[in-house]
Amino acid sequence: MPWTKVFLSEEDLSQFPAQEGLRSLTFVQALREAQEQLLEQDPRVFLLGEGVDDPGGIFGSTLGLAEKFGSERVMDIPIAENGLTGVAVGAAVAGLRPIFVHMRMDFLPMCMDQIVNHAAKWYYMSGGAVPCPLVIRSIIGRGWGSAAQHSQALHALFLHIPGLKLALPSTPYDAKGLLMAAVADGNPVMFVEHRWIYGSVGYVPTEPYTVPFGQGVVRRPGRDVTVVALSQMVYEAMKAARELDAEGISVEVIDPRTVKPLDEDLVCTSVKKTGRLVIADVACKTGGVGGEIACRVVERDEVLLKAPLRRVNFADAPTPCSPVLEEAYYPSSATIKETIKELCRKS
Amino acid sequence: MPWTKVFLSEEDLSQFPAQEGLRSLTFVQALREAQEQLLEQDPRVFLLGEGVDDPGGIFGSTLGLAEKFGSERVMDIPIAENGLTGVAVGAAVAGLRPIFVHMRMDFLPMCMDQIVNHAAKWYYMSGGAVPCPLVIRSIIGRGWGSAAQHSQALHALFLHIPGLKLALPSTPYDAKGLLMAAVADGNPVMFVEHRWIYGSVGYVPTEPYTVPFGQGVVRRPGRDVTVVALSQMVYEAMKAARELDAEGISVEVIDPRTVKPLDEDLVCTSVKKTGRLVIADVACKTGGVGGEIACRVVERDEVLLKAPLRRVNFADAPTPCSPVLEEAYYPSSATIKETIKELCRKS
Amino acid sequence: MWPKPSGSFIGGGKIGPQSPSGALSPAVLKDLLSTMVLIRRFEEKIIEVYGRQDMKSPVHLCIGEEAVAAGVCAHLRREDYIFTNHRSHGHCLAKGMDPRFLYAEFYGRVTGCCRGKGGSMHPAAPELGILGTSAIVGGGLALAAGTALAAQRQGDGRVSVAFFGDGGADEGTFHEALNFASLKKLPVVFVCENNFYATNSPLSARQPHPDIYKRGAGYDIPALLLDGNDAVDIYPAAGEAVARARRGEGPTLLECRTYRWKGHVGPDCDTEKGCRPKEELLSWMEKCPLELLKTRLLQEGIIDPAWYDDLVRETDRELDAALKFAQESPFPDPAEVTKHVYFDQDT
Amino acid sequence: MWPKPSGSFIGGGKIGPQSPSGALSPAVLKDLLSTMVLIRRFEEKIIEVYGRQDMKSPVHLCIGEEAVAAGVCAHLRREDYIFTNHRSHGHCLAKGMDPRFLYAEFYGRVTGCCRGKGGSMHPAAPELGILGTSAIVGGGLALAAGTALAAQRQGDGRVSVAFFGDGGADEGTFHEALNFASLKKLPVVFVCENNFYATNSPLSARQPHPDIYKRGAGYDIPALLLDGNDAVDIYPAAGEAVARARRGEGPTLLECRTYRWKGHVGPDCDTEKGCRPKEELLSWMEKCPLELLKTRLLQEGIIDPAWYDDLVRETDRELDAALKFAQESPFPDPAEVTKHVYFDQDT
Ligand SMILES: Cc1ncc(C[n+]2csc(CCOP(=O)(O)OP(=O)(O)O)c2C)c(N)n1
Ligand SMILES: Cc1ncc(C[n+]2csc(CCOP(=O)(O)OP(=O)(O)O)c2C)c(N)n1
Ligand SMILES: [Mg+2]
Ligand SMILES: [Mg+2]
Repeated sequence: MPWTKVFLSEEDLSQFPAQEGLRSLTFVQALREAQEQLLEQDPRVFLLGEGVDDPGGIFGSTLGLAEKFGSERVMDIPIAENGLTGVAVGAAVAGLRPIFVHMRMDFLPMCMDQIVNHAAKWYYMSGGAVPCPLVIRSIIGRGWGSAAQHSQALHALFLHIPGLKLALPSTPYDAKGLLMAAVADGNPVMFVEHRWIYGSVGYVPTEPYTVPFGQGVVRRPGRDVTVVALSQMVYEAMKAARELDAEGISVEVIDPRTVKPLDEDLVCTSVKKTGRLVIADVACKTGGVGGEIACRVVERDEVLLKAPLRRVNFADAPTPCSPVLEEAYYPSSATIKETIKELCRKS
Repeated sequence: MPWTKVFLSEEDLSQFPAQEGLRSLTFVQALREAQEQLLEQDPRVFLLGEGVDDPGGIFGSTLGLAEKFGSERVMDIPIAENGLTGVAVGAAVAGLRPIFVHMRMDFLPMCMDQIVNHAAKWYYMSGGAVPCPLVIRSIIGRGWGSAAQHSQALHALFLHIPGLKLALPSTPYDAKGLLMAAVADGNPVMFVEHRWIYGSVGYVPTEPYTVPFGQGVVRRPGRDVTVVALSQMVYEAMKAARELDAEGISVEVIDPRTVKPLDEDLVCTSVKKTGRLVIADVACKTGGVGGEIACRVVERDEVLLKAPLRRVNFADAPTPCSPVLEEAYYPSSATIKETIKELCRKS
Repeated sequence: MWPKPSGSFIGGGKIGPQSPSGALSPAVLKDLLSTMVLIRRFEEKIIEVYGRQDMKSPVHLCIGEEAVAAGVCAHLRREDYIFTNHRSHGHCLAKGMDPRFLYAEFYGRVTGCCRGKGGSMHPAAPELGILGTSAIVGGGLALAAGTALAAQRQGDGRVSVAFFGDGGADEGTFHEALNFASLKKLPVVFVCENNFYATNSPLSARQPHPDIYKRGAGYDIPALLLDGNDAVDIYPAAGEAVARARRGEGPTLLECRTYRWKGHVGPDCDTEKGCRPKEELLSWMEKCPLELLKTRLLQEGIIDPAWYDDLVRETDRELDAALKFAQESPFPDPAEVTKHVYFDQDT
Repeated sequence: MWPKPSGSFIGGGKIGPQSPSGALSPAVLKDLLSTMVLIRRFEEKIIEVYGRQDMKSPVHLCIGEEAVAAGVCAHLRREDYIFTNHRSHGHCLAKGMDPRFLYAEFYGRVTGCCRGKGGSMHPAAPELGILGTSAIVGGGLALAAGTALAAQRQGDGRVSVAFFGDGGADEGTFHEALNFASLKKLPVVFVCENNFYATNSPLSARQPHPDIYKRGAGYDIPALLLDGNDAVDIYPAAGEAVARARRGEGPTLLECRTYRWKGHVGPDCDTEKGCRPKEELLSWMEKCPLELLKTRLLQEGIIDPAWYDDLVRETDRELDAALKFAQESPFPDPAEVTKHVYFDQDT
């Protein structure tokens, strides 16, 4: 299936046997198209966020939408994250379908109150009377020396809050399909996008479609090691896997696509086969989502792990500015590769 | 050592061979004494929080302190959690030692910005030039039908943020010693207290003392199962262990006391001995601190777990109000007991 | 404390002069009195039963403040939105909620307005525009701006009302919600019930002056200072505020000065506990909102004592039946604890 | 857009009338000009080198806004506190920071003021009262209230200044910080640099009117509207505000209307990108703060062209040396990436 394939480069894509009527888009184009179609097909949908209408168009993901749908449905807002999230929650419980866009996930701590204490609990507190269909897009991945307050990935915080769903698309296909699914879902959904893969290419159907939450994908089958990779780490894992093939190590790369709900069976089935698990996330290690994924594996009655667990993450530190320190801070395909080789040496 | 002993009841305490000069206090009295001595010995220390000076005295933990030290050093504040946390951060970086008191941890999402983006990162962003010695006390544990917005335990959120330390005392001795250590530590410390054990009793030295962060305690030695229990769960685990003794199951109860830093070796040494691990936390399961503790065990090169992991937590749902639903929501010693027996049957 | 609240009419903007009491029709005046009696008796019955300890929900009583809810909600249509707060009873009853579903909710029964999940702090009745309730201080202001935005978009002419306390005005969301509402000229009325305390914290410990309405000017929002104990002062002002909103002229801020007779939470009086000066309470009890209106209507010959006695008798009969309904209603199935965490299209 | 900013003198409270420009001593006027030239040239040199892509820190240039930093900081003592924001260069230089340590920081060198960890958005110089910098919009207001609280407690006579933008005034922390500062009469000056944009979002899309200073009245805080391009308008007003603070008379709010010449971030102009109308920029460039002051001093015979040329030459020499120092400084050891996460007593 071309939909589930990860393309590491343009050539990569061109080498793929082109099929009839298959169109390729970048990740950011797919996001933009999803929102355009959502705005077209459902009058309840609207976008709000700081700069959604500006010339940059949130790294291109909302480009031209304000011109096409007007400033009411693509609404620039005051820099008041908590209050405006409250506004979005209010609009959602009143029947609209807001998509709140944050240029950086670092700004979500500003609105934790409305996300954690309101959006997440609204349906439950009301005894199932009033759902809160709110989608919150937030973008992760540093620019140049963005440093500690402009480069955080905080999705683990939301994993812990009952009532929230959590999606981290890695391919253009999933970017569009998961975003359309998020808006259709009817629950508050945290939708986390990594800037560094905005330019990645892949096949994206022209018509609207959804990708179901809770269904992961085997991006690459393998025998020796399972790498559960999230978001941009899927690409790093694929690179590592490709290189390790040459060295005779067969790596299975799994992309859960949504962490909540999590496709537990897919992960466990793979680990049962390989006996080795590496979890590669785009955030700090301690207290991250890797812990939950690991638990789902070791909670199985059957012992699946035959080797120690490994997690590939950012350093457990705030993000530094200096390029030298950034280099040391972020993991890459090389990190994953080394981790896998070390594991295989061990057992 | 009487200091490390957990007393399940007054009788329990009286049965303990009284030693010279050993004084017993309740958990809440120990907290109050710690703050009183901190205020006495260090002019930089001050308390701030909604109602710190009111007749209830934050469930008794600040009772009389405003009268004794005045409203400047025991300061009631506007209901503006984020702003006032910013004020506390500002005061801390200017050399004061604020202790911010929240009657409920549910209000911390209001000030995540100042905790996550400011306090936690300040020392790092400034390249080690300016530390932020801020202690944030927050209280967990429901009252009567407190429901979704007044009964959350959110410590897992802070575990994921580099720069923050995290303490969850279970005994009066640790309540005083860890709080004094937190203020002396010089870093932002999240100090989480469970209301239900405010009345628990234990030996507490009269003079000031500190309990080192990162040193857990074996509350009860055992051979068959390791239960890592946090905060109020320590008491439930001790009850369960006591009962299981009769049934011939020997349970080791470990209280990490601080989750960050975590006494990884203590946990791993115990699991190496028992081969079975149950993690009992006072919060929801998914994305909770149990995941991190589990990872530290399965990341060891040596395979320690001989049975599936088990986590004992709240239901993965917001807190309900109805007593019937609360009953179903919260785990108890019975839950731990059942979990342990099920584990032992398995392997 | 500051000088006693005056009904004097100073605003941050223009708004038609307040009608003299005579201008209110007998029908309106009787309705106001009926609503206030309903609220008063509803809560007095809670006080009667609360000692039995089987109404396991914290109750925040509004006795002494009934005029605000009555005077404001009298102008609202069934489909208009209101957001109340932790002190919710009066607003819900004034908006037309059936006492049975409130009592049942407080008793944690499945027949309650939230199936027992929410309790007294989170009532919901979507069919009456009560889409749910936040007990987070200041939480409702932004939500009301959000429903107002939805109404503006949908052109359905609905008005939104946010009831909040002087404590709510401490929060940053006050600023963010008022700024946004004024910016977009949203059909919302912000009703501040200034009872001079947040729990036991006096307004003078939280704000530099008592004139919350003066904040309106900073947002170009017409603001009024009203005697919160005098329904005849509130009714016409609220009428004009609601009318402005419906005419699309934007938000209004109403500061209603009033006083709570009972403790912050629970059925008892708190002056014994030293929370507030007894004289202060007594002076406010002298201007009881019910007595004020009742006496006026008697004097003006609009009602006679018999009419009032009948009203109370009828109200009591209804409320006793409602209590009985609640007490005899079944509890939810414990399995419901994990129900309604996520909205499900298919159910 | 709104009418062009006027220097007119309308306040929310009393404050001594503004001195006429003549009242400023030649020495003061020359110092102001020198500071502004330093800031201008400091940033123009960044523009020169930025294209080489080796200064890997986002830079927010304040060219066109130099008068505010110069006029305010001229009144501050070395030990007084300032909190700047993401647009930090001018404030830091005006407070006396050594350009070497700023440039080195922007280049990510270990000789930088934050050892390369902070970059351009988080400068720190504790010895100058710059305890660190938050780039979270509105973050600094509460922090400044906090250092002011510390100063008030310690009676050290220090004044705190918070520089923030019109975007900062959108945030709830603006409300929370001003309310608390007024409540406690804290020695703090809130300086709003209203440049009519937050990134590319015009003030008119975020606030109902342009008069941010009018918000002061709601807090009983004297507030002034100033011509942010005219150092002679700012200097005396800032002097009085700082003096009020030092006299213990509480906070002042200064709204300084000015305009940024470059794009929100980076060295380029953004009018081509359609972010702002070109004419708007040009009209503001006509009232260049440097030209304004320079011409005045030349006309008044306080300086002659030679003096100015010397000033620029001297400034350039210093800055070129500083750039060289930075470019030749070593990068931090990669191992420092995990250093300074936690403050350690013992080191
Ligand atoms: C964000 C937040 N902080 C603190 C609380 C605890 N709390 C509940 S009610 C209350 C007082 C609210 O006072 P006010 O807004 O004046 O309403 P009142 O109780 O006087 O009617 C407080 C502090 C809360 N619910 N939410
Ligand atoms: C809480 C938060 N939201 C959004 C941002 C992204 N951001 C950085 S600067 C900025 C604009 C700030 O505008 P203003 O306060 O007017 O300062 P100016 O850039 O105009 O000097 C924004 C939105 C941020 N840093 N913090
Ligand atoms: Mg109040
Ligand atoms: Mg600006």
